[in-house]
Amino acid sequence: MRTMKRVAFLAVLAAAVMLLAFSFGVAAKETITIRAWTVGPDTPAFHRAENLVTAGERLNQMLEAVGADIRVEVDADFWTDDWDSFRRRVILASEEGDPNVVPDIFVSSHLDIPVWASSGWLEPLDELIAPYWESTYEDFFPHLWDSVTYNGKVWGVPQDIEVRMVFYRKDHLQALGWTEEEIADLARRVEEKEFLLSDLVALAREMRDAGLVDYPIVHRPTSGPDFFQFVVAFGGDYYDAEADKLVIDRAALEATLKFFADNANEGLTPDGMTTWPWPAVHRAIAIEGTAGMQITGGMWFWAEWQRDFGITEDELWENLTWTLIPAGNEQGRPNQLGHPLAYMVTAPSRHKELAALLITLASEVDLNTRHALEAAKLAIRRSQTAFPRFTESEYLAEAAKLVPHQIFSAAHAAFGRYTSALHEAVGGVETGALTPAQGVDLIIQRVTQAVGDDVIIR
Amino acid sequence: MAQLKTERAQLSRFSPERLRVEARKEKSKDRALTVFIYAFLIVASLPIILGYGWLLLNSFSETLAYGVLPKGWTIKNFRFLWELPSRYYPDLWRTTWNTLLLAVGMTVIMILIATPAAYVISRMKFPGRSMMLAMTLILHSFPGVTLLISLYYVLRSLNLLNSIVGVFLVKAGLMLPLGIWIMKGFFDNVSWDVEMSGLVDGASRLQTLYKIVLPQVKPGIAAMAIFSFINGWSEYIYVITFIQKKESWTLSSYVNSIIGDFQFIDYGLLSATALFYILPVLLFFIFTQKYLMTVTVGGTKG
Amino acid sequence: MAAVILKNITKAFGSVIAVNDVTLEIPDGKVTALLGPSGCGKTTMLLMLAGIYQPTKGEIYFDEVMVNGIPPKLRNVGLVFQSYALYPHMTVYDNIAFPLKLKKVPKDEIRARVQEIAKIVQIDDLLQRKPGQISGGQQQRVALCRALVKNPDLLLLDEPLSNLDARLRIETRAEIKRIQQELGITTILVTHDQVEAVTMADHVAVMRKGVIQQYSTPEDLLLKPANMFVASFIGDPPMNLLETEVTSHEGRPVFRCGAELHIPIPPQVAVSLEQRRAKEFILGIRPEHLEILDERQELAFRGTVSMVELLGRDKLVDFRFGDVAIRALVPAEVNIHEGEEKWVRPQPHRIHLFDKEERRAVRFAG
Amino acid sequence: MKRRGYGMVFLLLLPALLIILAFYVVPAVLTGTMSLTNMDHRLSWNFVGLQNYKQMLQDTILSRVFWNTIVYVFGTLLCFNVTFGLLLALATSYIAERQGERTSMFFRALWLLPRFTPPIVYGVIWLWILDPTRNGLLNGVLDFFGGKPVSWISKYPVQVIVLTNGVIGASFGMILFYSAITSISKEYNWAAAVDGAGWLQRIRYVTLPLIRWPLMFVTAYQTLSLLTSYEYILIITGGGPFYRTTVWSLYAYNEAFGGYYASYRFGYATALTLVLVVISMVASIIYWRVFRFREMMSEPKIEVI
Repeated sequence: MRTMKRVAFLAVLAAAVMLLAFSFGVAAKETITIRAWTVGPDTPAFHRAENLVTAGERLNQMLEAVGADIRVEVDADFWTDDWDSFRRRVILASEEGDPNVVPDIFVSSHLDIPVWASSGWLEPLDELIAPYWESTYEDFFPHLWDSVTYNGKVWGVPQDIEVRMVFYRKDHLQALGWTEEEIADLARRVEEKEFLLSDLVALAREMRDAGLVDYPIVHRPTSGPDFFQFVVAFGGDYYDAEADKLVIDRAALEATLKFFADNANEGLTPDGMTTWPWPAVHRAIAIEGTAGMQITGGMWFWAEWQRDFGITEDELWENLTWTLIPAGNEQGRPNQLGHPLAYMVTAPSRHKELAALLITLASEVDLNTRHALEAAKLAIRRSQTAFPRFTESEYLAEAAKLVPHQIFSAAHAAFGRYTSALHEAVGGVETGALTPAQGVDLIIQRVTQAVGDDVIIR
Repeated sequence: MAQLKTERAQLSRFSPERLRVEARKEKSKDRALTVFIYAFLIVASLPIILGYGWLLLNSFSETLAYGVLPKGWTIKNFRFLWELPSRYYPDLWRTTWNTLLLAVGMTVIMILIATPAAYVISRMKFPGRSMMLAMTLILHSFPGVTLLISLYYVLRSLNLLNSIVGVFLVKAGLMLPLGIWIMKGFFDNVSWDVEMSGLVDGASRLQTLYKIVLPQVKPGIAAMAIFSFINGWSEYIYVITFIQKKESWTLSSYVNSIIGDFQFIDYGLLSATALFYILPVLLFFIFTQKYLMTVTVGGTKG
Repeated sequence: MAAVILKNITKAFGSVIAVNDVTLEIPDGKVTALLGPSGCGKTTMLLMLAGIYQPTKGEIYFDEVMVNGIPPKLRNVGLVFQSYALYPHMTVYDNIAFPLKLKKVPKDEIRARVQEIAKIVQIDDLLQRKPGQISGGQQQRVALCRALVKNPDLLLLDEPLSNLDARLRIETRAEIKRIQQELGITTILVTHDQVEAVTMADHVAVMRKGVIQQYSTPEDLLLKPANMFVASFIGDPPMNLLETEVTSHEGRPVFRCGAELHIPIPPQVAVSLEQRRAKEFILGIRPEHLEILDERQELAFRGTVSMVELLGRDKLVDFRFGDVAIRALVPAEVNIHEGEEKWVRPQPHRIHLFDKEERRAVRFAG
Repeated sequence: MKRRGYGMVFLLLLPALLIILAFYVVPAVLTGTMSLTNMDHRLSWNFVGLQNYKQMLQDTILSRVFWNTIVYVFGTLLCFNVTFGLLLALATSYIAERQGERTSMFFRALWLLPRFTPPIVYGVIWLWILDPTRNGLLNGVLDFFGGKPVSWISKYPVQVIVLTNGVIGASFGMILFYSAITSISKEYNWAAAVDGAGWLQRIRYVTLPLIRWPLMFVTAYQTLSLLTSYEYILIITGGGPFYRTTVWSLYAYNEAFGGYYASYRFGYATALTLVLVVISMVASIIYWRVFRFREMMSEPKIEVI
């Protein structure tokens, strides 16, 4: 089966290459430059650009093999400044629409797709990737395509995916008398709703009472979609894909906010959590163990902890374990939120087919796997999970087990605002400035400011 | 008069002993003041001294235990001087050159624009003179950054996007109020007699400005140049917004892109690049500060 | 009141020596002038007396009390600056009251004293103005008031008249003198203007390059200059200074100046010069000590008038003898014209001779 | 003659006027127009009338933001930009006078360091000082003496933004005041010394009145600078906890570019900006009047142009 696919892929590729060779063949030795803007911002993700460059090299080899006179040069940029400046750059360039400025390919968050596609800056990919569907794209995990679909069209090729999780300090669990088996069993208990958020809080209390930790529960200080995991854990929803409307689920939001408020009031979450600098959070959970749990962890932390704090992977294995975000109540479910990045082809691009071909080449298993390994991301293709270098990584294999419970951010233009509003409300209830109910009102106000009545309030 | 005289006679002067005691008192008061002033400066400067000390430690150590104690000395954090942190960074020296270009360009534009304007406001008689000065104050109340989008349109229609020139023009515009105020202060202090004698000697007002007045406000031009150089050197948001090509980046974008979204920071690299970034301005300041210290704002001296 | 004694005072700024080993006794209740060209160290001396500078070496006494290291505020001196240094943001009243305010003198007393001193100095109608609104002469008086109001033991004046016009200068000169005499206050005056020094001071110390050249009464400065510097610096128009050789001409002893000028030596001078080995000197004669005669007389020499200049009450007459020129000052009513031949006679007692090498005055029985 | 003369005025002002036109007037007009649209990331000009301004009236956060702004601007201004800047200038000029220029320059250069530092690095330094765990400077010291770590930013958010901005802001005043103090004629200081004034009395009666223009200028100029500044707040507190440190300009920035995934509500953000411009303009006019800046304009003594 796999060999068949491989053959099919090569055949399609050959056809594409020949087509390319002939369509430009008239002029002598022509070089086509394909430009791409990719973004980290975290440095280990540099293969987002590198893979495109390698794809270009491979394509050139093929072109040379068929004796074509044209060559492709990939000019890929990798952005490590913040998201904000990357997006501002894309927006301003796209608004101008000059093909000399706008690159052919963007690699960005799937969240950008509704915004950029609705502005007419992107090219729908359905037809462009159709030739490679069977050879390449059918192999992708199907749910990933949902994250890049907007208005019934596919606008991006998934580039990577990760999972978010709750990290627990193993050493503290052991200190509380947990056996290795009990620790290993935790993930299952969470998955089967035997271990709920209330149990997590109780565990945090135990850790604190045993004097093991200063900060039983920590979470991300800045805004991010992670907080929606708790809305789902409390049985709520935040997006109605059919109606393409954001959903404000009062009960679940209030339960979520109450969860954060109670933790803060009880001192389980440190004072002023939303004002912590990120490095302090990382150090507390991964290096020093002054925290018991990080409830908004992300799997890519693994790579960065090693890079920035000089800790080894063995030490991480020794000290940390993780689970899904536990369910909050009977209606809720354990979950984790994924945030796929995607390749996109820009509307002003002069070489859309070529761009699609490069993207396809960059999505090859070996290339995508090297990205996954370097940046601690998950597989996006089924065959990747069987790929030797991938399976060798125990971490990726283990983390991949959380995938079935994945949810995504809402593919809605105002989701960013919703995310910020939820984060603000969390900050508000944690500092006691708001009650959970007032927090929900604030969220409603902030969201409706942006979208008017175009929102479902339950 | 007589009264004053008798009073003088009655006035008891200090005895030598008493005078010595008083002098000693004054002296110890004086010493206490000196100690107090040093203590104040040192205590107040502690956050800066410690903060930058920490930066220095960071740049020369592998990692800091507990955030302070260096573990393993190294110069590897400075490897960016001879190799790129990753191939997606623009060349450091080119970036430094761009930064210099931006700072110098802005300085030159500032001098060219603010000097004549300040001269006119300070020394020429025309209706609306003080209104001009008031206007410069009002201009300063425009928040540069929230005009970002509008400025983008302006630069685009002027065909100045993606160029350092566009950025330093905008920057010079934003610095203009300060420049005019500084230069006005200097022009105010140029003696009128000198300018008058220039006129009497047959020069036009423009010639006197160029040949007689300008040489006298050199320290002012230097001070303004320092202000704008420092300002241009540290510019970030306009560069990152209006310049799409990394080849035209400046050092602040370079430093910012080491930090990224602030989740993970390579403290060593960050500190090393920050020091690299700070050093030239610091040296520049030390060598030019005597001009900076001549700034007078406001009316004529005395 | 205080007498001031300076003992071996030296003040160095880095390697520059501003005042060099000055020893001076300044009498109580008198006006003493420090006179010299700019940069001679006289203002530095003043600031040392005020306590603003500390001497590098040497001692300063106010009466018997050594004041080295005593800060200005304890010295009880009044100081009037050349620029007056009136605080521009304070009214005249506040400027004058300032030293008293700092001494925490009660308000009523301040008012009384300010008004009294203002009346003496005749500025009592300006008290509510700001320094920028009054004339230079008025500012000068205000500065004087500010210095006097605290009844200082010592009044220091730095070029007090230099910023005033000629007429005001004469007026103020007399005014300061009057006030000083009425209050009997020891006053030290720094000036580069010899007229100012000579007219106002009881004693004058001439300074040059940080060294006292002569310390004497004004008369002695004029009549007995200690060296060539003093001789040339004091007196207006300046003294005629001619290189000369003692020799004989037509059988009589003469000062031969250049090839054509032979000035007969008075007999009593000639006697004392005979005992000296040196024959070459600098001859100094003040223009006002030259008489112009129509006819030959004893000790006169003949010359042709090359220029006549009218200076108010006086006339300045130039004679030229080859490459040597000599000037005489005569009353304006003397009838004299260019090209006339006249006889010139120095007053015998007013001839000065200076050592050619050391430039010091040569004393002889004159 | 006269007409030609004004031509000269115009000619000399022309470069400045062109810059003002291009980078103040036109953007201001554009911004004004933009505030009447609901422009978002698509950058399309959909006019919606005064809707943005109406929304501002309904924005419950805004009054909080307004008061934050007042506290932040005047707190920083009075504590640091003016007062502390003045203290630094006085202290360093004292040292320059007594102890030598070098020590004085060391401290002045030290205080200018923050201004030379990229904001983000300056922010990182403060985040280390204020770190809520023992790894921070303050908490490390506390820990050494047996205290419990304090979450400084959340406990003292306003103080933190005032302090962190003030440390930068103080240097502007320091430079202007220092140069004003050192340019005071020595004779005034000597006169004061002879009149019996100590250092403090000299400052009170002589120095301060003589540097009154720089004092007022810094007050006015820095008020406006602070009104439009948000960079350091964004980095250090992010406006939190819960809007405690969100000032007007930061709020406007956030509406345009901020947040996890920016709102890009340019219409609303520009409306907010415009209100800020109006507030600043009113402030500058008030300063102009109250401080009588017109008196700084001495009449030209040459009437020929």
